Amino acid sequence: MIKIVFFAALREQLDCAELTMDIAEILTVNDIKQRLGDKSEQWQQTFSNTSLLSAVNHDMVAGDHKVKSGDEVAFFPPVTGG
Amino acid sequence: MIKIVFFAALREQLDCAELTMDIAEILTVNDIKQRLGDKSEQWQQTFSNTSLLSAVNHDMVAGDHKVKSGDEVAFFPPVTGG
Amino acid sequence: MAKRSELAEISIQEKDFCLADEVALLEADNPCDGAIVTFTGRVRNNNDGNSVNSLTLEHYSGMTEKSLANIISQARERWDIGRVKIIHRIGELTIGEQIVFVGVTSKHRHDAFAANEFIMDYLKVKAPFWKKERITDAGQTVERWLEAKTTDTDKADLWS
Amino acid sequence: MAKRSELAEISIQEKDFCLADEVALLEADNPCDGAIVTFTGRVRNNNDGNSVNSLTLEHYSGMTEKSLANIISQARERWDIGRVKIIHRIGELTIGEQIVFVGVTSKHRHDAFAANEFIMDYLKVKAPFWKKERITDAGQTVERWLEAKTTDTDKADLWS
Repeated sequence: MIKIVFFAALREQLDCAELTMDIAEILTVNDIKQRLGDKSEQWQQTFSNTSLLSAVNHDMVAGDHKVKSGDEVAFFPPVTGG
Repeated sequence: MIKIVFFAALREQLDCAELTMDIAEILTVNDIKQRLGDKSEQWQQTFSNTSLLSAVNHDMVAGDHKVKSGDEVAFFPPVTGG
Repeated sequence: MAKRSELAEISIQEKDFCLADEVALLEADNPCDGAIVTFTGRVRNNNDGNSVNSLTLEHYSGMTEKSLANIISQARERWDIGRVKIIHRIGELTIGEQIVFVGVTSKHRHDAFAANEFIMDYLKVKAPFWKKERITDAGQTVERWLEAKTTDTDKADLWS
Repeated sequence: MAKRSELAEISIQEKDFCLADEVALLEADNPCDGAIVTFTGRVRNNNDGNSVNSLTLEHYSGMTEKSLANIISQARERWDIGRVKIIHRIGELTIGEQIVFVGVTSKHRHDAFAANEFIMDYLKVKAPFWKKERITDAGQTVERWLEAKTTDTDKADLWS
């Protein structure tokens, strides 16, 4: 099982801050995005946004990063702090 | 007449903070240096130091800058503020 | 170089900070670092021509601290710096309030300037903070998430 | 941009300054400048391996103010900056004491960083200040005029 968290505009669009996903095999971040997009038309559209960033266990990662059970995966828009 | 001022290590080497010089014609800063060097062996040596900086009326100038009566001329070592 | 363990280098907090106190901590018992550079960012009263009333800062707790610690490590690898402090506020902020503080000490002023700007440039594109502005647009008060600027990405890229 | 006339931009003084007060002045009634960068230089406890006890700062009154005003003008031509303050102390200073302060506000952080460093780099090679150090060398206390560093000239040249 992995924990998936969403932030900022993405969290509001999905109306979801956090969910869990059972994964039997090792998946990439892109695979997870795909699965999330399968949930609905709206999620599909939301995750087709190529500017979304991804982090695994608090490190920014690229789409081909491999995720294993127990990891925390995050998706969020480009950051705007400072 | 011009006023000539010296600062920092230069002032201490010359044991002089300020002097006046009568000038009939227009001289360059280098001409003035030359005249000052004529005062003594020690002044000669002091003004042969090529790292000395010059200012006329509070603006840093090069050796060919022309000085006229009423100007304030300054000589000093490279600055070390900040 | 000053002992680092004495200072918590990163603070994410709702409450305001006091510049003088932060500088005093950076300077205390630190007689070898002659240069200190600070950056303070505040909420501006306008953005893209719209009047800003206030903003809300959200962050990703845990990742924020990790990413800022990583940025500080990279700065230490590149420049000879002494102490570093990063404060970033979260929650509701109004016009003129302080958002972010970066302080860097060094023996050499250029290292303090460069490391400070590097930290800000990387913070802008790597640290997981998001701003939602409450703006007045054509007489209406609306909330909108700030769009990331490509100029920020470009600035960060200049360091690599 | 904030009105400039409200602030005396340059102060040459014997007395110490308070960073918090200076920053408060730079920020007061200045809601459009979101970025403020400060540089503070202090007397270090050593230089070229010699232990420094104190130093005396001499300057060329009149030329100092003119050269600093000129440096600020050049910074304003190059960058979009709001308020500027330069404070430079003169007279006797001991270890850890503040020597110089430069504060710059801007809408854009890069302009504030660049203008501040530019001002410091030019001040180092253009403003008529001279430091005489009282150092301990092989057990003896001696006074010596600080030598100018060629690295400072090189840094200033990088801007041109």
